[in-house]
Amino acid sequence: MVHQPQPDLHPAGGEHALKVLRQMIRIRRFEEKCAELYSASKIRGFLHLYIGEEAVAVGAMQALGPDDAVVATYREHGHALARGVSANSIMAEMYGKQEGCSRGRGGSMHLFDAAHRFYGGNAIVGGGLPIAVGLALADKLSGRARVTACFFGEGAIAEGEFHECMNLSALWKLPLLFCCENNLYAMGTALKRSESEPDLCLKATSYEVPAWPVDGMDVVACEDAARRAALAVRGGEGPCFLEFRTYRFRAHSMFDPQLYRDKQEVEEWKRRDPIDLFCQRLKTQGVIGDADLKAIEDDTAAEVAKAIEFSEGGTWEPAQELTRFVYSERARS
Amino acid sequence: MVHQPQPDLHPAGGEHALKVLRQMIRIRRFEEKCAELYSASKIRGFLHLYIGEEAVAVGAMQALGPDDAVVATYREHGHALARGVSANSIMAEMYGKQEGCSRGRGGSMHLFDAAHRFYGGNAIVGGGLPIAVGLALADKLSGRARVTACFFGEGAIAEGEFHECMNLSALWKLPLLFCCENNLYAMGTALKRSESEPDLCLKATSYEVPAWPVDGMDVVACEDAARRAALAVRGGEGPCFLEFRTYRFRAHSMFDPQLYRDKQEVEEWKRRDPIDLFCQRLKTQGVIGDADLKAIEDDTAAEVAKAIEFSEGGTWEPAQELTRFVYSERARS
Amino acid sequence: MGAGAGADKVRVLGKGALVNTAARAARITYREAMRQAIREALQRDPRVFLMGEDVGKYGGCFAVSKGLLDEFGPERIRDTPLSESAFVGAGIGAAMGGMRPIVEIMTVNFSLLALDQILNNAATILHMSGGQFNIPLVIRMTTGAGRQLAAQHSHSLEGWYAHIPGIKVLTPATIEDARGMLWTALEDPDPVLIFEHQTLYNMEGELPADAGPVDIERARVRRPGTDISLISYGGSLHKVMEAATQLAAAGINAEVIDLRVLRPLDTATIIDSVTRTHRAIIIDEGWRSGSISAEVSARIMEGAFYELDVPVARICSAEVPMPYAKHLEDAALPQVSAIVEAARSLTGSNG
Amino acid sequence: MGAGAGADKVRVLGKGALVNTAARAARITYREAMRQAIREALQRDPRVFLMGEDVGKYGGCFAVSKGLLDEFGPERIRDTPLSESAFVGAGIGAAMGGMRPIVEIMTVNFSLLALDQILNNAATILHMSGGQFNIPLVIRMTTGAGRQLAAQHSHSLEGWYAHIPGIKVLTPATIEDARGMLWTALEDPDPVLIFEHQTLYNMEGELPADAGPVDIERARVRRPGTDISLISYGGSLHKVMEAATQLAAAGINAEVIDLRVLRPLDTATIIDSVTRTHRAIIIDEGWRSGSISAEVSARIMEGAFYELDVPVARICSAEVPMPYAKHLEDAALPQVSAIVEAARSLTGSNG
Ligand SMILES: Cc1ncc(C[n+]2csc(CCOP(=O)(O)OP(=O)(O)O)c2C)c(N)n1
Ligand SMILES: Cc1ncc(C[n+]2csc(CCOP(=O)(O)OP(=O)(O)O)c2C)c(N)n1
Ligand SMILES: [Mg+2]
Ligand SMILES: [Mg+2]
Repeated sequence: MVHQPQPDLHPAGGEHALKVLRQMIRIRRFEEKCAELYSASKIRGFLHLYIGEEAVAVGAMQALGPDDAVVATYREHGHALARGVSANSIMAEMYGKQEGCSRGRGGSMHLFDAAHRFYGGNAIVGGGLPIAVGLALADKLSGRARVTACFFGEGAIAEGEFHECMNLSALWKLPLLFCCENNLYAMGTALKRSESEPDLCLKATSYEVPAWPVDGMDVVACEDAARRAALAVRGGEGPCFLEFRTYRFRAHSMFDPQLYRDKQEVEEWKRRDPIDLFCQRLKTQGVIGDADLKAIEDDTAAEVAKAIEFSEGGTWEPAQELTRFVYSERARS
Repeated sequence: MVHQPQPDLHPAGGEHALKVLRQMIRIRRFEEKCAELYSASKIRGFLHLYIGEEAVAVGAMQALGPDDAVVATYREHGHALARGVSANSIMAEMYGKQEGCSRGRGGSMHLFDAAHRFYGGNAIVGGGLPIAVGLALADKLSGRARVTACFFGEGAIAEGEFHECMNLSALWKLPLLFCCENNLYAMGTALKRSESEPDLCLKATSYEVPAWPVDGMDVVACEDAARRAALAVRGGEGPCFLEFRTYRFRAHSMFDPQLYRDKQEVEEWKRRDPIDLFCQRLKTQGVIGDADLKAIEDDTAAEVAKAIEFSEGGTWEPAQELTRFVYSERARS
Repeated sequence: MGAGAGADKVRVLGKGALVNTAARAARITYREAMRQAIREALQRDPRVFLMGEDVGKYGGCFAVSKGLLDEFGPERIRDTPLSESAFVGAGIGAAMGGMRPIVEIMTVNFSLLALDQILNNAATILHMSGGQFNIPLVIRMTTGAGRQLAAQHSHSLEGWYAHIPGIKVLTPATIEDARGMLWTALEDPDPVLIFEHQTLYNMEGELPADAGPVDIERARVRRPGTDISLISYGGSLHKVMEAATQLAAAGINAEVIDLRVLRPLDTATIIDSVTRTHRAIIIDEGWRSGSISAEVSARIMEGAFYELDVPVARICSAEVPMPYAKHLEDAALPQVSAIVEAARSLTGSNG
Repeated sequence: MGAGAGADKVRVLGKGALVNTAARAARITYREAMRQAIREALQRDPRVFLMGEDVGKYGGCFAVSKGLLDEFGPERIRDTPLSESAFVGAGIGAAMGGMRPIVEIMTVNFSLLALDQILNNAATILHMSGGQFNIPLVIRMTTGAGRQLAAQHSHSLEGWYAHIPGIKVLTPATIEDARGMLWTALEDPDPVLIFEHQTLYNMEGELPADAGPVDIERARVRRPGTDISLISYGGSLHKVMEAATQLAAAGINAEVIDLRVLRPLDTATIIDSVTRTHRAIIIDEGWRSGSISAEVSARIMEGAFYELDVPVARICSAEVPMPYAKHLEDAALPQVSAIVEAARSLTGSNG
C-alpha cells in the first residue's frame, strides 16, 4: 500500500512546481556532465551517479528548513544540490580544487557544507546513521525543533548499525527522518538476495517507528510523504521512516559492467523517469509550457558550464598544507 | 500468546522428568557453591550466576543430540552442565587449573568443550551469534542435519550483530536455533529502557524468522518449544527464534548492588522458581516422592563436592607454557 | 562484566612520588577523582552530558558515575542500550551538533565494535570536510588486565589507538591527572580518548583543594634520575615507580617518565631524558609487536641514537590473549622484577 | 566503492627483479594470479568456499572472483549482504565447523566493522579454549591508496593488524606470492589475513607454469645489495625497487627486503641484512606513529644496534586521513624520490 500524495500540505501554484522541476533537472544535467568529466579524467576516484533517483532528494528536501540537518552517502551530489550547496563548490570539489566544498580533500563521496548543515558525504555504508542520531540528540537536548534527515540506501539495512540507530532514535524519541532510498540494488546485490524479508517498512515497525513506502519516481509523492513525516518528527513524536522506491538508471559507479541486472529491467524503470513523469503531469495540467522547460534547461546548462569554468580556474591547495585539518586550528569557543 | 506445552513430543514417563529435574538441581547447587567459592577467593574474575534460569538451558538442551552444537555467553555454567560437560572440568576451570575444560585459560566466562561441541563461553555481548551462524553454515554446506543452538540474553538484541545474524541465517535458511534468554535486565538496564519495542518476537518476524515466547520458568514448556523448533530447524526450514521469559534471582555478577530493581520484583519471580514449580508438579502427579528428591540432592552434593576436591587437587599449568595456544601446535589435517 | 566497585584493593606502589602534596590536600581515590571531574564538567557546561551502558541506574560498571543520575537526571546521565557503534557515533553527531558529549565504553575490548565510527568518522571528518566540522567528543574507557578477567576483558589497546591521526589519546595514571585531564579534554576541539586502567580505580592519593585542569600535551618526569630512563604510562607507571625505588636501593638512579599522552607523543621530553641518561627502557602493558613502546624506541633511534650507550629495551605484555589463571596472567604482564632486572642489565650492574 | 577492474593501469616499477623467470612462464596479472589461486583452492578442497559482498554476481568489487560463480555455484561463491561483522564471524564459525572459508572484505577500511570478531574471536578462541578450537580461516582484503578514493577507502592498516597475536598477516607484493600465498594460508590451522594492495591488481608479470604454494614465514631479499637495507612490503615494494634502480645508477648498492609477512615478522632476515649493510630505511604506507616500520626499527635497535653506522630511518605515509586531490594524495604517500633522497643521505652520498 504505497502512500498516496495529498496535495493539501503543498505550497500551492506553479511556482513551487517549477522550482521542484528545476532542481531535478539541475541534478540530472550536472551529473551527466560529471560522467563526461570522469571519462576526460577531470574527476577521479569513485563517482556514483544519482540519475533516476532525483525525485527522492528533491522531494524530501522540500520538507526541510535551513535550520534542519542533512546526512547523506557517497551518492550525494543530488542531495547537496537540492540542499542548496552551490554547483560551483561541488564541481570544484570533484576537481580536487581548494574552492571545493570540502577543499578538495573529500571528492565526490565526501561533500560537506557547514553553511547548509550538510554533514556529508559518508562512504561507509550505514556510517552516517549514528551521526544523524547524534545530531538529532543534540537538537532534542537543546530543545530545538529541528529535523535531521538521513539518506541511505536499502543496502544499509543489512548493516547492524541501522538497527542500533533505529532503536536508539525510537527509544529516545529523536527528531530524525530516515530516508531509505530503495533502488533495489546494493552494488550488484539485489534486495531480495540480501534481505530475508524484503519489506523494509517491517524493519522500522519492529522498533515502533512509523514507516511508509513512497513512490520514489513521483516527486509530488516524495515531497508529500516527507512533509507529513517531517511534521510528525518536528512535533516531537520521534523518528519516522520513509522507504522511497526508486531506481538508479546508471551503473553503481564508473566501473560496473552491470552483470547483475538485465537491460529490460532498466528500460522499464526508465519509462518512469521522475523528470519525464513530472514534466508530463505539469504540461497536462497546463502549469508549464515548452518555453518554461527551455528556460530551465538553458539556465541549468549555463550553471553547469559556469561550475566547470569555476573549477577549471580553481587552485590547488599547496601541498605544504597537507597536514592541516587533522586537528583543529581554531581555539575552541 | 505464550506457547503452550504439548506433551506429545516428550519422552514419556517419570524417568525423563527425573533427569530434567536432576539437571536443574545440579546447576543450582553447583552455582550456589560457586558463589561461596568466590567469596573464599577460590574463584576469581567475573562470575555470572544462572540461578533462576535453569529451566531454559535444561529444557532447551533436551532437544539437542550429541552431534548438535551449542554456543553460549559468559553466563554459561548451566548450559555447560546441561550439555554434559563434567562438573569437575568446569569447576577446575574456574579454579584456573590445568584440568579445567579450557585449561584454566578461560575461566567462568569461557568454558569450552570440543567433545560436547560446546563452543563457549563468549563474553562479548552478541559475539557468539556470528559464530553460531558459521557453525550452522558449515553443517548446511556439508549436508549434515545438525542444529546449532545459540543462547544469548535479551540485551544482545540491541547490538547490530544480532540483526545481521538474523538476516544471514534466514536468508540462507541455516539450521540455527536462536535461544533468547529474556531475563528482563542487561546488567542494570531494564528491557523497556533498552528497546523501543520490547516485544522481541517482532524483531525475529521482521526477518521472516518464526518466533515464539516461552514461559522460561516452566521446564516442560521450555523443552517442548525447543523440541518443536529444533524439529523445524533440522528439517531445513531455516532458523527459529525462541524468547524464553525468565529471571535471574541473583545479581548480574558478584559486584552488583542491584540498585536498578526492587526486592519485591525479585521476590515475586522467586515464587515461580523453576525447580520448585517442577517439583510441585511432579509431586502432584505422583511422579516423584521425597525420597527421589533426596537422592538427587545427595548425588548432587556429592558431585559438587567431588568437583571441588578435583579442582583443589588440580595442577597449575607451568608458566613457561604461557605462550602456547596462540597458534596451533598440531599440523593441520 | 560487573562493577569493579569493591573489587580487590590495589597496592599503590611508590605513590608518594606521584602526588602533589600542596596544602589542604584531600585524600581521594582515582575513581572519586574521575567522578568529581565529570560532575564538575556537568555543572560548568550545559552542553556536557555523559552517555554509555549502565552509567545511570547501575551507577557505572566501575561505579565511576554513581550518584550522578540523581543529581543530573536521565537526559544528561544517559543510559544506552548495548549498541557501541551507534552510541559512539551518536556522540560524534552530538558533538557536531554543538554538544560536548562524554561517551563511556565499559572496556576497550568492546570499543572494537565502535572502531569504524572512531576511525572512519571521528578521526576523519574534520579533514574530509576541509576543516569545516570539528568533533569535540570525549570517549572514556577502561583498559588493562590484572583482575583475571581473561581474553575478552583484559587487553590494553590504548597504544594501538595511538596510531590513528585525528584523535588524541590520554592515559591518566595519577589522581591529579584523573581529576584534571577530563577538563582539558572537554576544552579540546577534537576527539579525545581517555583510557583508565581498571586496577587504578581504588588507588588513593592526595588531591590539592585547588586542583584544576592539567595540560594534555606533555609527558612528565615523575622521578628525576641520571642513570637510565624508564618510560611508561597508565597502570604500568606504578610498577615502574616501585622498580625505581628498588633500583635506588641498589644504587641505580632511574628517571621515570610518565608519557601521559600517547598521541601526540611528547618526543622532546623523551629525547631530553635519554640524552641525559643514555639508556632507556619502555614499559607498557600492550602486546610487544607494534606496541607504543616500539614507537618510542623508533623515536629514540631517530632522535638520540648517538646519545645511546646501549640499545633501548622494551618490556611489554607477552603476545598472548590474556589468560584467566592468576599465575599465567601475572606471567603475561610486565612485572616489577622484570623491570628491575632489565635496568640492572642495561646499566651494567647485573649480578 | 566500485570495481577496480579496468581502472588506471599501474606502472610496474622494477618488475623485472620481482619475477621468477623459469621456463614456460606465463604472463599474467596479479588479479589473475589471485583468481587462479582461489579457483584452484576450490577445486582442490571441497571444504573451501569464498564469501563476501559482491563476490558472486558482481564478480568481485575488484573483479578478482569474476567467472567463479558460474563455475562453482552460489553455495561456494557466496554473496553476502552488507554485514561485515556477521559474515566475518560466520567465517570463524564455519572454520570451527570444519570448513575452510575464504572471506573477502572489500577494503581494510570496512574491516573495522568486523574487528571485534577478528580480535575478540578469531585471534582469541584457540587460546581461551585451552587449545581446543583452532580457526582455519583466511580473510582477504584490499588495502592502500593511490586511486584518489579519499579517507574512507584508502588507508593501509595491515601493519596495524600485525599487532594482534593469534593471527598471521600476509602482504603479497609479487605475482608469485599472489598465486602462492593463499594455498599456504589455507593449509594453516589458524586465521590468516591477506592484504592485497589495490594498485597491484593490474600489475603484470611472469608466472612459472609450475607455480605452487610459497612459504608464509620468511621475508625475502628481492635485490641483494651491500650499502643499505631498504625494507618494505606490498604496494610500496615496487617504489622501493625503482628507488634501488635509481640508487644503483648513482653508485649506491641497495639491498631490498620484502617483508611478505607482517606477523610473525621474520626478524632474522632483517637483522642479517642490516648486519651486512649497517644502514636501514623502512618504507611503508601506514601512518608513521605506531607503524610496522616502528616495530622493525625497534627490532633492529634490539638486534643490531652495534652494527648500525647511522640511525634507522622510516618513510611512511603522512599522518593525515588520505585526501582526495591527486597532488595531496601523492604528497601523503611514500614516493620514490623520498626513498632515494633518504638513502643518499644515510649513505653519506648526498648533494
Ligand atoms: C561498510 C561498507 N561495506 C561495503 C562498502 C562498499 N559499497 C559501497 S556502496 C555499496 C552498495 C550500497 O548499496 P545501497 O546502500 O543500496 O546504496 P546505493 O549504492 O544503492 O545507493 C557497497 C557494498 C562500503 N562502502 N561500506
Ligand atoms: C559488547 C559488550 N558490551 C558490554 C558488555 C558488558 N556486559 C556484560 S553482560 C552485559 C549485560 C548483558 O545482558 P543480557 O544480554 O540481557 O544477558 P544477561 O546478563 O541478562 O544474561 C553487559 C552490558 C559486554 N560484555 N560486551
Ligand atoms: Mg541501493
Ligand atoms: Mg538479560
